Parts: sequence; structure tokens; C-alpha cells
Amino acid sequence: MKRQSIPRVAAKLLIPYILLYAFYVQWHGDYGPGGGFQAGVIFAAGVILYAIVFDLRACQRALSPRIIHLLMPLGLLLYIGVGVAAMLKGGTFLNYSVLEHDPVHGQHLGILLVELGVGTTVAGVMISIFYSFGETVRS
Amino acid sequence: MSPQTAIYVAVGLPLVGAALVVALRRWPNLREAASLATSGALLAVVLTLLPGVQAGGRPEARVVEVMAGLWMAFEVEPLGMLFALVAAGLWIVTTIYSIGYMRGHHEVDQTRFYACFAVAISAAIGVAFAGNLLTLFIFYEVLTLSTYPLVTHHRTEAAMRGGRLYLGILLSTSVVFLLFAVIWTWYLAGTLDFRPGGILAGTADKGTLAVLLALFAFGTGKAALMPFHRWLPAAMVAPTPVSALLHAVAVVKVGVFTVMKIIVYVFGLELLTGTGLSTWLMYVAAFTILASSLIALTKDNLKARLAYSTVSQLSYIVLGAALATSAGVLGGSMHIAMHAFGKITLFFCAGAIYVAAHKTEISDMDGIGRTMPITMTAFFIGSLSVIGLPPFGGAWSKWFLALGALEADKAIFVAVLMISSLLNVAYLMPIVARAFFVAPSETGPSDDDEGALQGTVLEANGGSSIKEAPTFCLVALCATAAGCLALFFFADELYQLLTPIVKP
Amino acid sequence: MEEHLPVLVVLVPMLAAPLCLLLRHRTAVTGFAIAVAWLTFAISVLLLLRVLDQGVISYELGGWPPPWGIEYRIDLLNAFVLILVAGIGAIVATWSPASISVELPRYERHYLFYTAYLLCLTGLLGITATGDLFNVFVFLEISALSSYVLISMGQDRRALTSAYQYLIMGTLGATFILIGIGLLYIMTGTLNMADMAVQLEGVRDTRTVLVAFGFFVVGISVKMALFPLHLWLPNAYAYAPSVVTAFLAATATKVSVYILLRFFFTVFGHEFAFGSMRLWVFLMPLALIGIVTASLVAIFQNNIKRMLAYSSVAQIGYMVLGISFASVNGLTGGIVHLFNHGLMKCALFLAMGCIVMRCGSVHIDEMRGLGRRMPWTMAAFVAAGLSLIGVPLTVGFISKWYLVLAALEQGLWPVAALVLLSSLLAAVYVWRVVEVAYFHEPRAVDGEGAITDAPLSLLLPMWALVIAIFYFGISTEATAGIARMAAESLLGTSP
Amino acid sequence: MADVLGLYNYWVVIVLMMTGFYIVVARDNLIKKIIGLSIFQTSVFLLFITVGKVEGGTAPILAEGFDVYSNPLPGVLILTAIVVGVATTAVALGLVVRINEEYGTIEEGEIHVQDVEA
Repeated sequence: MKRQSIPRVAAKLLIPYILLYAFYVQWHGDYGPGGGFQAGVIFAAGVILYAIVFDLRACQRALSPRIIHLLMPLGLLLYIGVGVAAMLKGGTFLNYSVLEHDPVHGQHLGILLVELGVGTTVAGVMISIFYSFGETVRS
Repeated sequence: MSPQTAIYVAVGLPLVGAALVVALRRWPNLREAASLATSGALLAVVLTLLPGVQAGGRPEARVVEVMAGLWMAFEVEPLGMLFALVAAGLWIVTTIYSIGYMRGHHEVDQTRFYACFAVAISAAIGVAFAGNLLTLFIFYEVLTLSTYPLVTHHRTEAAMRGGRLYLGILLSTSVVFLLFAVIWTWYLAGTLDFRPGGILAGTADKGTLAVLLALFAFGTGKAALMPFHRWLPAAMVAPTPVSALLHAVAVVKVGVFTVMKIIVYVFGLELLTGTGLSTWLMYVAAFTILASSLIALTKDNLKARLAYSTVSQLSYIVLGAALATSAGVLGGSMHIAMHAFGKITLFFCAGAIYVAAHKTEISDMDGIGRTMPITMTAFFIGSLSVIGLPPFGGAWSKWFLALGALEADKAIFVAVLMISSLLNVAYLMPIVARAFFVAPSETGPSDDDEGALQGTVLEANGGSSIKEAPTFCLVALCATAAGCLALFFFADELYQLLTPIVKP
Repeated sequence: MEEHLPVLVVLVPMLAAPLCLLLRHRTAVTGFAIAVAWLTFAISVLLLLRVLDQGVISYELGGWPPPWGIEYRIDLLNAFVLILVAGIGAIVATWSPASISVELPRYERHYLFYTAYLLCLTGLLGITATGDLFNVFVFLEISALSSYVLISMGQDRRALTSAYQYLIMGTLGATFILIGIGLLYIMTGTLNMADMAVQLEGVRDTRTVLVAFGFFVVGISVKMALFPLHLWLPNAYAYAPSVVTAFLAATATKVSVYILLRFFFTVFGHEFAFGSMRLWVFLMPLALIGIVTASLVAIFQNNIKRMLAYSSVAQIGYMVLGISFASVNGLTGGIVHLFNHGLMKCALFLAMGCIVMRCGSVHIDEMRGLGRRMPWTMAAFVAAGLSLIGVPLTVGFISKWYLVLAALEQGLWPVAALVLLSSLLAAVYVWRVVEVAYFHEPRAVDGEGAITDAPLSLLLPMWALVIAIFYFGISTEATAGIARMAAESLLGTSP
Repeated sequence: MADVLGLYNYWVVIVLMMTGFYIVVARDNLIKKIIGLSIFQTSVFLLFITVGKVEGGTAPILAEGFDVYSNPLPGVLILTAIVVGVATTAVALGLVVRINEEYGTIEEGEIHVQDVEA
């Protein structure tokens, strides 16, 4: 699709907003519909759109597979880390209430971090699946 | 040594012996010394238990609770005592014999042979001292498996096929029938302990008990009741010491011992005589006695003939048990010892002939008594004992068996015993006759045959050379032949030892 | 930390899996994975001791009390299964390094293997530990997805097609279970198993619950490879790398059997499942047919791993048979066989792994004369094989004892006879290998040097299992004793 | 009749479920099987969602003026199930790619022929 200008221009216009929207969905999850899963997928969709329109190689230059491979475990570790932190602070696993001095704050902080972990992992997984299929097709 | 320790040691000692044998595998002389020492020690340990049992004690030992309420436990009672003595005593003799045979015959894998042998003896002692059916079953199976490598010692195609039949019949009968019966008994009686008077009385109707008895009788494949007797001839592919000890003594005696024990301590004599449950078993045993004697007549291979003779003799014991009269049970129990000595002598002789003259077929043995007089004399003695003529041990057990049949008002079995004795004469005596009175055939293998092995070569009068088996073999077979004679005079001791099992 | 044990047993491997991805260095990852597996095992042992001491342990995830939050609920039954899974996981992990360097040469990135392995372990432990129905589904899929990946790592290209086949069947099975969960949720409004058992009172006979029941039966049967839904299993086990086969054969189907117990005894209740629904009418014949058919098929296999896989199908039949009696002895037999079979099948497949490593194949022709060439490996094979037959002093005997006893209790003596007869079929296929290994001359080796026994790092874990086979065959307080208590609590007859 | 039509959402679920199941069983092409599997799973997702919907209810976020909310739990569960489904599809596609590399085909029959010949 390198030569077709309409998708290129449209993509260039859209991708920043897609990514931004992903972040909106990510951080707004505790007030309205949203959360890590959706945010991760939307974010990955933006990246994948870039790869489709501007070629996989260009995409991988921008977002190297190595980083993506790091994202997956890190997100999962963040998720589990929050849970373990709650355990260390005297609650049960994933009991956010004990994370801060008062339960409401704790719940907020906990859910934000957990959803961030989920979002990171989902985005990482989606992109890395796309990368690996893309690479096999090319080779 | 307390009786309890003695029981543990008796079962464990052969295992230690097996370990020693494996550890000393690089030094054959030391290895055989270890075997001998262990067997001697075992007999000594078993003997320490004897006075207590004679005095009416029943030493017990509980090892481990295998399942809730089910212990692996030992209890020594007269019948087990007798069997343990026979097994331990004959192990010494057989070890001596094996040294001569295995070396004379340049067998391979001797370490495995001695090690498995020791494990098998441990299992036999375990069966003898078993305090309940579960323990008995466990050691019964250990015995089957530990003898499999012995049966298939040569690792040839024939050995493999023999082993397949051996394991196939013994394992399937024990797993399908015997285990079934054991679990059923546990379900019915809630206990598996051997108790004088039995545990099954009043637990189920007559039909169920009859089925149970059948499962026990046929499940004990080692008792070689027809039609599950085929493994015994098949096992003759083994080296002769194996046939001698295991298939004349340990394995088959474990079978009949099991039947005897089940009848006396699980069913109880009163239950059987009261209901006539075991009548059919008497007929099966009688049939086996006659049929296998007839088959033995047709066999030209010496070991095969002896094997069928064993099948027949085993059924004497089953018959004694099935009669369920005190004389019958006593006769059967005594026959365990009497037949052991007689038959092991015969097998030793068969092996000696094989080592010295490389002959297996009876038709080749013309005149062999001239070159192997000692061996053939022992063979003669063994035959007489098996036939049941005084002054040899076998006479007593037959006497009591016949008495038992009369006691049960079953005179027909007296007739069976008589006919069978005649058949015994018919298949054993011709061998002796050929050996001593027929001139050796010219075509037979000559003395310088390359198969003939080092033996005690003596020049005798008249130029005919005496060529006996290795000394170790001779010592062993003379000892057992002497044993046959001795048992005739010490039968009363046996009788006194065994009486409590029928008169609690 | 004591009170966190129920979640730690799942959490430790789950945390370790992404760490493996980050560590990457081969030796480090291997050592780390082994350490984690043993740590998990230690936790599961502590957990069992705690359950024996205090009774049922309940752990609220996120501090939400059940039935609203997710509850991890450990009673004797799942503590027992956890020990099996974690123990096998630890032993197989210890065994793995030498084997995968031979069997997975293409996978230079061994850390991927250990990640998938730990994830699979996590999934299986999670299924067992959780008290929440939906959680069961999630962990079921975690373990299943990672096992598809693990199976596809096999050297033979058929590993790929068998993994694919397993994926299709496994996903269908899991989705069936999910449908069942959904329908039950409609009727009860709860996902907590203990709570659902209460809520089901009164609505048990509605059509929705009956349909849910049906979906569960089929879904779980697929997952545990109950005849005739076992078709995915033989190929998957035959072509997967030996490490994977050993691990999955000893744990995956066992955990599915656990799900069966949990759903039909804890959630539905045995009066409903076996009383009014008469589940045994369905399970018992299938179990018996499975035992006989799969054993017969096993006899004719020339690929020994495939033979053992069919034997696994037959053995699943024993477990299901025990369960279908729905009596204390039957359940004890089923549960204890679940454990015992895990031990012996793992040992057998580890022996196969040693042979693959030395001979490159487990075709029966390759095993000629191995009795002399690889004495320790073959001795372990024979020992575990004897247990498969059910010879006394081994664990197999204990299982068979309880099964036959349970059958006799209910007067089903033909079933008892069939159980015993089928152990002869096991004897036939085990002995086929024994005869080839001990009686045939070794194949001529073309210049590569003679085959020697497996290295100590492979032999030790394998023999640890063999020793366990004998230990638990002689002293069964820890296995049959606990299984019996678990059975009593499932049937509600415990004092 | 109203009963039957009134439950149209369940009918949709059933039709989708059977369609998906049929594709898995009947198709020879490995990709098509995966498609069938996805349809099958999707039908279950719909089943859960339809259960959670409360007549006249709104999204379960506390706000002024609403007092009827849909049950949020099925939605959450199904989100998880969807992720699981995506992962399954990804693994399945990955396997198909590898199968195609090894066998040069993704038709089940042809693969079987090759296996038998080998």
C-alpha cells in the first residue's frame, strides 16, 4: 500500500488519535466503559494499521520487536506485582484496599496499575502476533 | 534373638544375601561363599523359631499397614514352620549343587542367577510366615516375578516362550482368580487373618463359598491343578538347579501350601466337612493325579517326565487339603516335606546326568548307571520315596493321605492313590532299570565328547570308566537322598509339629 | 505468609513464567525454572499439611468475600491433586534439561519452552486450587494453550497436526464447559462452587440445569479423554517431546478428572448426579469399554510412546469407573488411582525419554537388547510397568484393590472380573517390550559407538518416581488414607 | 409463537453454535475449521451477554437518574473469554502456518495422505 496516497494520508491523520484514544480508554476505565483489554487492543490496532500501510519493516524500526517482547512479560509482572504488593502490605492477593492509607485511594491506585499491566500485555501480545505472522509471510 | 526379630531376619536375610551377591559379582568365589553363608544363616535363624512353635507359641510381627485395617503381617504357625524349614534347608543343598552345576556348565550371568535365587527364597519364607492372605498374596507374586529371570536364564527363543507361558499362567490365575478371591474374602469376612477354624463360616451362602473355593483353588496357579498346570513343564527350560529347588520345592510348594493354608485357616475344616463344599475339588485333584501320571509316562525327556510327576504329586497335597479330615490335612502337609526331598533328589540327578554326560532323553540313558553309579543310586532312592515305599519318607505321607480318605468315607481316593503309586513305579523304575541293567548304546556320546565336562573321573575295575558329575553336585544329591531316608525315621517329629493345625 | 499459601501455589509459577522471558540466558532460565517448580511443590506440601491440620482453607482474592469475590478453596481433594501436579512438575523440570537439548535442537530459545511449561503448570494448579467456576475455565485454557504449544515442539512434523487436533478438541471441550457454566450462572446467579451448590437447591430439576449438566459431562469427557472422546490423546502424547508427554500424561488428564469430581460431587451433589441423573449409567459402560478397547489397541502399537498413550486412555477408564460407583471405596479407588497413575505413567514416559535420547526413536525395533545396553532405564520401565499391571507392592495394586472392592460391594462382580482381566492386557503390552528389550540381540550399531545408559541427571528423577511407586504401594496412609477422607467429604459421609 | 420469537436472542445463539460446530466437523480446510471454532465460541459469548442484559437497564455505572442496571459480571467474564478465544485463534493460526511449512498444504485429507505414505 506504499504507493496509495489516500490510505497513507488517512493513516497518518488517524494513527495519533487512535493511540490517544487507546490511552483515554486505558485511564478512564474506572469511571466509564473501558480498561486494559480494550485499550491494549486499540493501541495495537494503531500500530498494526501503521505496519499495514507503511510496511512492516518501517513499523519494526519504529517499534522494535525487542521492545514488544519486553512489553508482554513486563505487563504481566506489573499485574502480579500489584497483587503481591497487596499481600506484602498485609491484605490478600490483589486486595487493593491496603495499598494506600485509605481503602478508596487504594482501590483507585490498584485498579489503575493492574489495568495498565493488562493493557501493556495485551498490546504487546497483539503486536507480537502480528509481527510474527508478518515475518513468516515475508520469508 | 526375639521371635519377632527372627521373623524379620528370616525374610530379610536372603535379600541381604542377594545384595551381597550383586556386590561381590567380580569375585565368583566370594560371591558363592556369600550365598552359602546366607543360606546357612537362614536355616539357623529359622531353627531358632522352631522350639517356640513346637511349644505352641505363635510368634507374630506386624510390618506395615498397607491399607486401612490391612497389615503386612507375619505369624509363624506349624505348617509355615515346616515349609520354611524345608525351603531354608534345601536352599543350602541347592546352593552347593548350583556351584557345581553352574560352573561345570559354564553358565553365563551367574550373578543374576544367585541374586534372583535369593530373592525367590525370601519370597518363599515370606509366604511361609505370612500372617494373612494379603501378605501371602504379596509374596506369592514376588515369587512369580523373581523366578521369571531364572526360568528365562538362557535368554533364548525357547526360554522366552517358556517364560511367557510361565508368567502368563501364573500371573493371570493369580491376578484374575486369586486376587479376586482375596478381595471377596475381605469384603465378606472383613478380615484376611489366618485364624484356626477359618474366617468365612457364616458369612455367605453355600453357593458363594463354593465359587470362592474354586477361585482360590484355581487361582493358586502354582499348585498346578489341571487345567492350569502347563507352566510347570514350560518352566523346565530353566537351568536344572532352578527346576530342582523352585519347581520341585519353593514355587510349587508355595502353591500347595497356599491351598492348604486357605482350607485350614480361611475356610476351616469344619465348614468344609459340614457342607461338602470341597468334594468337587477332591475329584479335580484325583483327576490331576492320574492324568499327569499318564502324561509323565509318555515323556522321554527326563525333566519333562519329572515335571509331570510333580504335577501329579502336588495334587496329592491338594487332595489331602480337600478331604478336610485331620489325617488328610496332616498327610498333605507332611507330603510337602516328603515330596520336596524326593523330587529335589531326582532333579539333582537329572542335572548331574546332563552335566556329566550331556543327556536329557531317557532313551539315551542306557547303562548310565555304570558310569554314574552314585548319581543313579540316589535317583533310585528318590524314586522309591516318591513312589511311597518304606523306608523312605514318602511312605508316611501316603499312608496318612489314605487314612484321611477313609476317614472322609471316600474309599475311591484310596484306590486313586494306589493306582497312582503303580503309575509312579511305571514311569520312574524303567529309568533306573535302563541305567543299571541295559548295556550302553554304541552310538551314544563317548567319553571324549567335547560336551563332556570336567568331572570326577575314576578308573574302576573292568576298565569301564566312572564319570560322575562335579563333586559339589554329588554332595548335594547324596545329602537329599539321605534326607529321604531320614524323614522316614523322623516322621513322628513332623507329626507332632503339625498336629496342632488340625487339633487346635 | 502461611495464610497466602492457597494463592502462592498458583502465583509462584505464574510470576516465574514472564521472568523466564526476561531472563533469557539458557542456564539461568533452566535453573530458575527448576527452583520455581520445587518451590511450588514445597508450597503444595505445606498446603496439604495445613489442610490436614485445620480443615478446609478459604482464601479471598482481592479481599472480596465469597460468593462475590473469587475464592480459592483448598480441601483435602484439591490439596492432594495439587501435590501430584506440583510434584510431577518439579520432577519433570529437574529431568528436562538434558533431554530438551537433544529433543528440541531447533528451539535455541529454550526460555520459551520453560515459559510455556511454567504457564501450563500454573494453569493446572489454578484449576485445582480455585473455588470459582469461571476461574476454572480460564485456567483450563491457560494450561491447554500452553500445552498445545508444548506439544507442537515435537521433532516429528506430526506433532503439529496432533497439536492442532488437540486444540480443536480441547477448545470444543472447554467451550462446552463454558456453556455449562453460563447456564448454571443463569439459574443461580453465582459462580462460587460452594455457593452454587446451595443455590441449586430447588432448581436442580429445571431444564436449564439438566442441559448444563449435559454440557459438563461432554466437555469434561473430552478434556479427560474418556473413551470415545479420546482421539486427540494418542497422537498428542506420541509426538510431543518426551518431557512434555511425561508432564502432561501425569497431570493434564488427572486434573480433568478432578474437575469431574468437583463439578458432580461438590456442585451438583452426588444424589443428583448419580442418584436422579444416573450418571453412572453413562460413565460406567464407557469406562469399561474404554479400559478394554484402549488396552487392546495398545497391544498392537509399535511406537511405544503411542502404546503408553493408549494405556493412559485405559487408565482414565479405571479412574472414571471408580468414580461411577459413587461409593466411598469406589471414589477412594478413583482418587488414589489418579495419583498412582500419575506416578507410574510419568516414570514410564521418562524412561521413554531416556531411550529417545540414546536411540533417537521409541519404535519397538529400536528397543532390542536395551535391557543390557540401558539397564537402569529399562529396570525403571519394568518397575513402573509392573505397577501398571497392578502387581502387589506397587501403587497399581492399591488402586485395583479399591476398585475391585467397590465393584464387589455393589454386587457388580462382572465389573470386578473385568478390571482384573484388563490388567492382564496391561501385562501383555508391558511384557512385549520386556521381551524385546531383554531377549533380542541389540541392533547392530553402525559406527556410532554403543548405546550406553542415560546420564545420571535423567536417571535420578526417574528413579525417584520409581521409589515413590514402591513406597506408596507399601505404605498407603498418605495416598489411600487421604483419598478416603476426600471421598468421604465428597459424599458427605465424613464424621 | 410469541414465546419462541420472544427468545430470539437464544435462537441466534443456537444457530450460531450449530453453524460453528458444523464447520469444525465438516470442513477439511484447517483455516476454515478455526473460523468455525471462532463462530462457535462467539455464540457462547452472546449467550453470556444476553443473560446479563436487564430489560430497561443501563450500563452499570452509578449515576444520577438511573436505578436499573444491567448485570456487569457476564460482560467481564466474556471479556476474559474473548481474550482466551483470541489467544486460541492465534495459537491455532500459528500451528497452521507451521503445518503449511512442513506439509505444503492445509487440507486435512492431503496431510493425512502424506502421513500415511511416510
